[in-house]
Amino acid sequence: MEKFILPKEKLIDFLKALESYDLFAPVRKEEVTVFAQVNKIDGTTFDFKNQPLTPKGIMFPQTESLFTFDTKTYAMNDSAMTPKKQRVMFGLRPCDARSFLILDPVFKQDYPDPYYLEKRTATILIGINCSEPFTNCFCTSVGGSPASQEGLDLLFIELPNSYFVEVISPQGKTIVEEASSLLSSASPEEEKIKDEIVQAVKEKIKRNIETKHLPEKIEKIFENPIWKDLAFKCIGCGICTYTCPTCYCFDIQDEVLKGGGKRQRIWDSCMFKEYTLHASGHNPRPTRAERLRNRIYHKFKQNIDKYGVAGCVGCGRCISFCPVNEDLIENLMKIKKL
Amino acid sequence: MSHFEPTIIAFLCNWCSYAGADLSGTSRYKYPANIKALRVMCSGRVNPLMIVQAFRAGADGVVISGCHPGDCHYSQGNYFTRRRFILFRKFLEFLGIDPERVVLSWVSASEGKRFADLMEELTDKIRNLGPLKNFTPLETEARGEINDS
Amino acid sequence: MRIGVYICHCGINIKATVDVAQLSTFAEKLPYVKVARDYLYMCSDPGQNLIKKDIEEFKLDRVVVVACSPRMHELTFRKVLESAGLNRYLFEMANIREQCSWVHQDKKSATKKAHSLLAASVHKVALLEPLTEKEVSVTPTVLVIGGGIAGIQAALDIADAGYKVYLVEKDPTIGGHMIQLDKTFPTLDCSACILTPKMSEVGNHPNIEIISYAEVADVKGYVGNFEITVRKKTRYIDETKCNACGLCVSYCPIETPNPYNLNLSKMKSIYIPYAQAVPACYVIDPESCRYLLKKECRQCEQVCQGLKAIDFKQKEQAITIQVGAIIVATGFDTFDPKGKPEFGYALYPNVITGLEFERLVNSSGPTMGEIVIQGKKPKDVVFIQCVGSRDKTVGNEYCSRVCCMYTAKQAHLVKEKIPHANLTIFYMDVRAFGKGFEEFYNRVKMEGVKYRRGNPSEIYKKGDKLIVKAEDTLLGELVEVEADLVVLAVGLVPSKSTEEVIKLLKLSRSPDQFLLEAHPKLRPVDTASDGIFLAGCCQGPKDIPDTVAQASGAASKALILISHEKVKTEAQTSIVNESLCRGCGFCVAVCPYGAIEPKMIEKAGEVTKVASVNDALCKGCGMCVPTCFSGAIQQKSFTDNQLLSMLSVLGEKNVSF
Amino acid sequence: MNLFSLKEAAKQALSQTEVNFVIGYTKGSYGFRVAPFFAQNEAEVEKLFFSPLCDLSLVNYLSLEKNTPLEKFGKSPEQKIGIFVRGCDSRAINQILSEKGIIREELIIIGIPCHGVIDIKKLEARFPGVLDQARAEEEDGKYTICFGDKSFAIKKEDILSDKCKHCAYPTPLIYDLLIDGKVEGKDDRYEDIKPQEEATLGEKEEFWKNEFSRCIRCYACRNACPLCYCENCILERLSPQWVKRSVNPTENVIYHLSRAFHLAGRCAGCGECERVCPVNLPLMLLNRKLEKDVKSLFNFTPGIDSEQKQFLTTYDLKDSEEFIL
Repeated sequence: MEKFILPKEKLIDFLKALESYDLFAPVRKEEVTVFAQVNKIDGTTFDFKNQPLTPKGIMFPQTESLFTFDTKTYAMNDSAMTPKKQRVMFGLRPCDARSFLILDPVFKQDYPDPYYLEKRTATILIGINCSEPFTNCFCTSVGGSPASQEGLDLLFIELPNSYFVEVISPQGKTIVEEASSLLSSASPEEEKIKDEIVQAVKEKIKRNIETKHLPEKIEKIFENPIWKDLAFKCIGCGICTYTCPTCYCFDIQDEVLKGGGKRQRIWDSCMFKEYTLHASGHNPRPTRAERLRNRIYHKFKQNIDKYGVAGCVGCGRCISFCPVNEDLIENLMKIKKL
Repeated sequence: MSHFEPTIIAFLCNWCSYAGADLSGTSRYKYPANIKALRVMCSGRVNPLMIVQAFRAGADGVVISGCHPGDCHYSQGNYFTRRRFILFRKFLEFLGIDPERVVLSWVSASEGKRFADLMEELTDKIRNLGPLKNFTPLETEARGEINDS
Repeated sequence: MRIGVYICHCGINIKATVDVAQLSTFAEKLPYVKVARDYLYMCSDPGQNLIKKDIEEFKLDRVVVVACSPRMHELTFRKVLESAGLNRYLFEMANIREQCSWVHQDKKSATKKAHSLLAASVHKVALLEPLTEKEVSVTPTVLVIGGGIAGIQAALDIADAGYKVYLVEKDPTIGGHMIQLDKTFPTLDCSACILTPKMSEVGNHPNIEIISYAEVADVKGYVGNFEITVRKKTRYIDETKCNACGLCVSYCPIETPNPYNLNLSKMKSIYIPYAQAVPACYVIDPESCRYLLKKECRQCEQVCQGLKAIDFKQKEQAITIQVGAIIVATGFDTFDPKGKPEFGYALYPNVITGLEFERLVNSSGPTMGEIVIQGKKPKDVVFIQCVGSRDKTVGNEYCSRVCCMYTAKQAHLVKEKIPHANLTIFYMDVRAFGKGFEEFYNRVKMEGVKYRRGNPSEIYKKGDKLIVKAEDTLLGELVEVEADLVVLAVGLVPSKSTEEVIKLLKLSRSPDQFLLEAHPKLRPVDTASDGIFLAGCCQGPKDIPDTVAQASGAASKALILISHEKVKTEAQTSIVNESLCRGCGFCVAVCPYGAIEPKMIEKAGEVTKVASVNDALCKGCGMCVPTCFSGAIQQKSFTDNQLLSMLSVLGEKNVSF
Repeated sequence: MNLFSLKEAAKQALSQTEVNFVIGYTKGSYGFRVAPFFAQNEAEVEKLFFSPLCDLSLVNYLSLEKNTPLEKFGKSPEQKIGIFVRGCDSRAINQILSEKGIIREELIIIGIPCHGVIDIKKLEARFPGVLDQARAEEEDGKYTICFGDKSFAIKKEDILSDKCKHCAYPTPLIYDLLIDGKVEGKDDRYEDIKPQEEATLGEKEEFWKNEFSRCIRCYACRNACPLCYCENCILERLSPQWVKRSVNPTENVIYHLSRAFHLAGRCAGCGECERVCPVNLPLMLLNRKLEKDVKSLFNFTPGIDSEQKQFLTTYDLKDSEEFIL
């Protein structure tokens, strides 16, 4: 596998070299950093620190119109946000990159979802290693790492004054070739420094939990009252799901106005009462206990059963954002203790 | 604003203002066709949030009209209306929505002329304000596809 | 769903400005519309039959008529639906005449607007639900509150029509203010002489039950079915036993001011207001009775051994009665001139009010009809008009309508009794508008009464005389008139009890603070609340004939109501979705008719409070709806859903489906 | 804050046989976080505490428990709930009581006179990545923050929650037991919303467009609000659909406008909506504006009395007629 060095001051030029692509990268938007399409590339645009919000919206927008229709002419036309050209997503964290590997089978198997897939296949993922883990990061506990290559085409690892570029896939290779002029191949010394840095960052990750035997455990305690204990302080908002890189539940609605309308696909959350509410008024998950159980169940049991991987990349967002300190790790610990 | 014709929705209470509007018809006073009336039994029925709904539906201005204070057919409905909308207008303004687009007026069943004049005046005002841009229905801005330039 | 749309040309009234043909082709394309027609006159018989025929032929279940104002023909077309076997509330009208063709000139824009109004109506009608008016039975009895001339007249009319009447009077006797008057203008016949026969007629009427010395304590229910609680104050005398022999009075040692004579004379603690009082039954005044205050005396009890009518153990009692209609006749109070200190009322004993003068001049009054003030006949008498009327400084902008004439009458009476007295009347304007008023006014002027235009600014004492200071606005000069007696023509204000009545019956006041009628011109005796009517001065100042006329009016209104066995109630009422209701009671608080009440229901295993609407009381204003955050309470035929779907159409710039 | 008297109060409440549990604060799972805690017995009471870190409101749970009863805490009607309240929380309780949303008799209210709480977001920004449970104490205008073996002194106003900077009612207005002495309220001049009020229409529109474009409509602001306790919220209802599900500036404005206006004359100013927002929307601006206008126009302050009438269900004949044609 080829390895290169990109001097930090060359980064902008590197990105400029990719102008034939639609570029998506973390940019500062008022209070928060979000992944967004970038048209003007300069030093001020980007915010490569860890992104509080997940980039999954690029592949799976929070609101996506599948098609529009017209109640006068009964005409229907496809309005899905089909990528116009090849995309490059630059600067995402390894954990978020992994999240796409977890989402892929969901949208690929059983009923292939064109809306997701065409964006996904049209997008090349270039990651930057995680140098400043968040308080609640625990990727290492769920098979990830601050410098994991999974799901990426290229990985940038930050060295003191340059980036160590690892080529992971053919697409990655083509990118490297387009910017070859800016890159020099990496020396073994630089590789050594890289490994040390990666190791150092790994040690920065303080939260961890042994997840190996969780599935068996969870299966046994479906009816256990612990779920009520865990759920009592939950206020049933959607924060944990909306900030989660691997949550993919959505709702579909026709929004009609002015004699026409759109079929909209909008993120939904299993933490809402309305999510499972039947037309009859019956609700199979009547209380927050069942909903919280469902989320943990889904992530750490069903997802493993169905796709062989936990539905969690350990980004810790659900913990950090929870307004009432519902702490996933703490909860899992309690479950294990049973 | 080359030629802009605003859409104005008027909530009229059945007993005073709707009757007043009828009277301006029977006495053949003229006002612009931009005004479209929606009849309610009492101005007190109008929920401020409906104004926003009207805006989203495409209205550039909204009128809420009821009996003069003290004349309410239901004795007090218009007092509640008054309270709600004094507050609501200020709130709209705070959100950057021009409160001039929301007009509350008292029109009695005998004020046909006044109704016509009010509508004339109001239509001009909204025409000058131009189209309402705060609400652009059905725009879809998917997260992550924000265009920064 | 199958909707029919009918567009009216109204001759050329609509057709001239709206392209009706295009309108109906447009209508046909709208969702659920099975048929759309335009016709010369939809309200005509052929037009109506057209709709009937279609309802059968196309199995229509909803109808939209696009024509004139619903205030004009809504009922007409509802009947059409009904006669064709459709529920009359599955109907909507789009007003393209009064609010389109008649007010717009440009045919293009008018037609465009008509499109949008039509479409909106179709959208609404599609969401309408069948409704039914409730029918509630009517109790064929009437409650009359107030035993003045208004109450008396109303009670007699209803009773004579053969219905039961309860006449509730707060004083020990009926009669009201009229019985305190001496003569009545302009005819000068004696007030008592014309009233007392009516009073005794009431007293003896088999259909009238007088509940005197009592007050209405509570009112429940609604039109046709009121439940009234009356609180009967304690007389300490058994009405059934007392035969008004009056023996007790001579033994009663306590004297106390006599309210009937406006405290100008004294009476005993055990008293009957006046000889002709109805019911003829004595009362013990708890404020002064020695036994009730000091637990000693009881002389009256001893002298009444024979009848044993006196009963100190008597307790206040509450009576509940069922009535179908209520007539409010709570009358007026006279303005208290202390509110105009410049006139020195209560400071100078020889400054008195018009009503006090009536007692003074009355042969059954404190002076047996002799006009004597401070022990001597007055030589110079001054009358001041508009005291407490037409006077913003005391908050009464209105004219009291009686003062001009009663002043003239009182001047005449003075002349009659003290021919050489000098009479001056200060007035702003003399309003002699009634039958025979102007004639009487002229007659009094002929009798040498001096009318000076001006509003006195001050009254002060000079020696043993009073000096009335005023500007004569006709001569434009300052005048000072000597007086031994000054009579203030005090105006009329709502009686103290009005506040209580408003609370009990949920009535409202007009700006002049008198009770508000349903419509100033066309419904002057009705109130906004069905089944409650107004008679006499509680609604505004009136003279006796006007009062009697209005009382009879109120009586006939009440009779119309109770002569039916059932009464229909509003169908477009509010309705509560109990599963959404949070029981916050906001709707209860705003309902002007007390139609919404909290009730307890079982919800998700828990007993919770929710709102419930009494259809019989609800008038369908929809005021409650916006107060409901959870959208649990909705007004039938005006639901959020229906209005929002109308909005979604009305908002469109060009409706062209 | 005297922890002993706090726990005593909780025990006192629990000692009443019919009291089911006491809702209080306990140390969070990491760093500066504090967690709500339901103490059911004396042993659990030991876990309770209060410190300037307790930036969250517990009132919300009164209605949450009611709307989605968790068996464990599902209470029979005659059972009571004990709850710790700060000044703002007590106003929320008053308001809910005046709306008959809860029954006074079912509550044992333990009042905590509040000197203001720390904005955890500000604190975590200063000390990123702190995992050890931290402690915070206040004395004369300073906070002492301790975690691990470190300890820092920070000026109060630097990390004080914005909502506390103008708090007029720091001492609970309704309580059965009050811990410690009363705290003087500030004279609230609504300085914080002035700039926004004085901005031009255009600026305002721009400002809110930007803010709301961030909203991810997680409904946390609504769920965290002690006064949003409808069992079924109209903002999520499909018929009629007041707010479309699409997340775009228009719908977001409608959502936030409707939400805020439903709190007009009701908001107790506890700031939960703003605290929980994952994208830091300045939601209190909206609530504060309404609170200010309701006060200046109608002389009404929500939550100061559990008996008081609602200002939207009452009127004054002398209400302003300005702008009415």
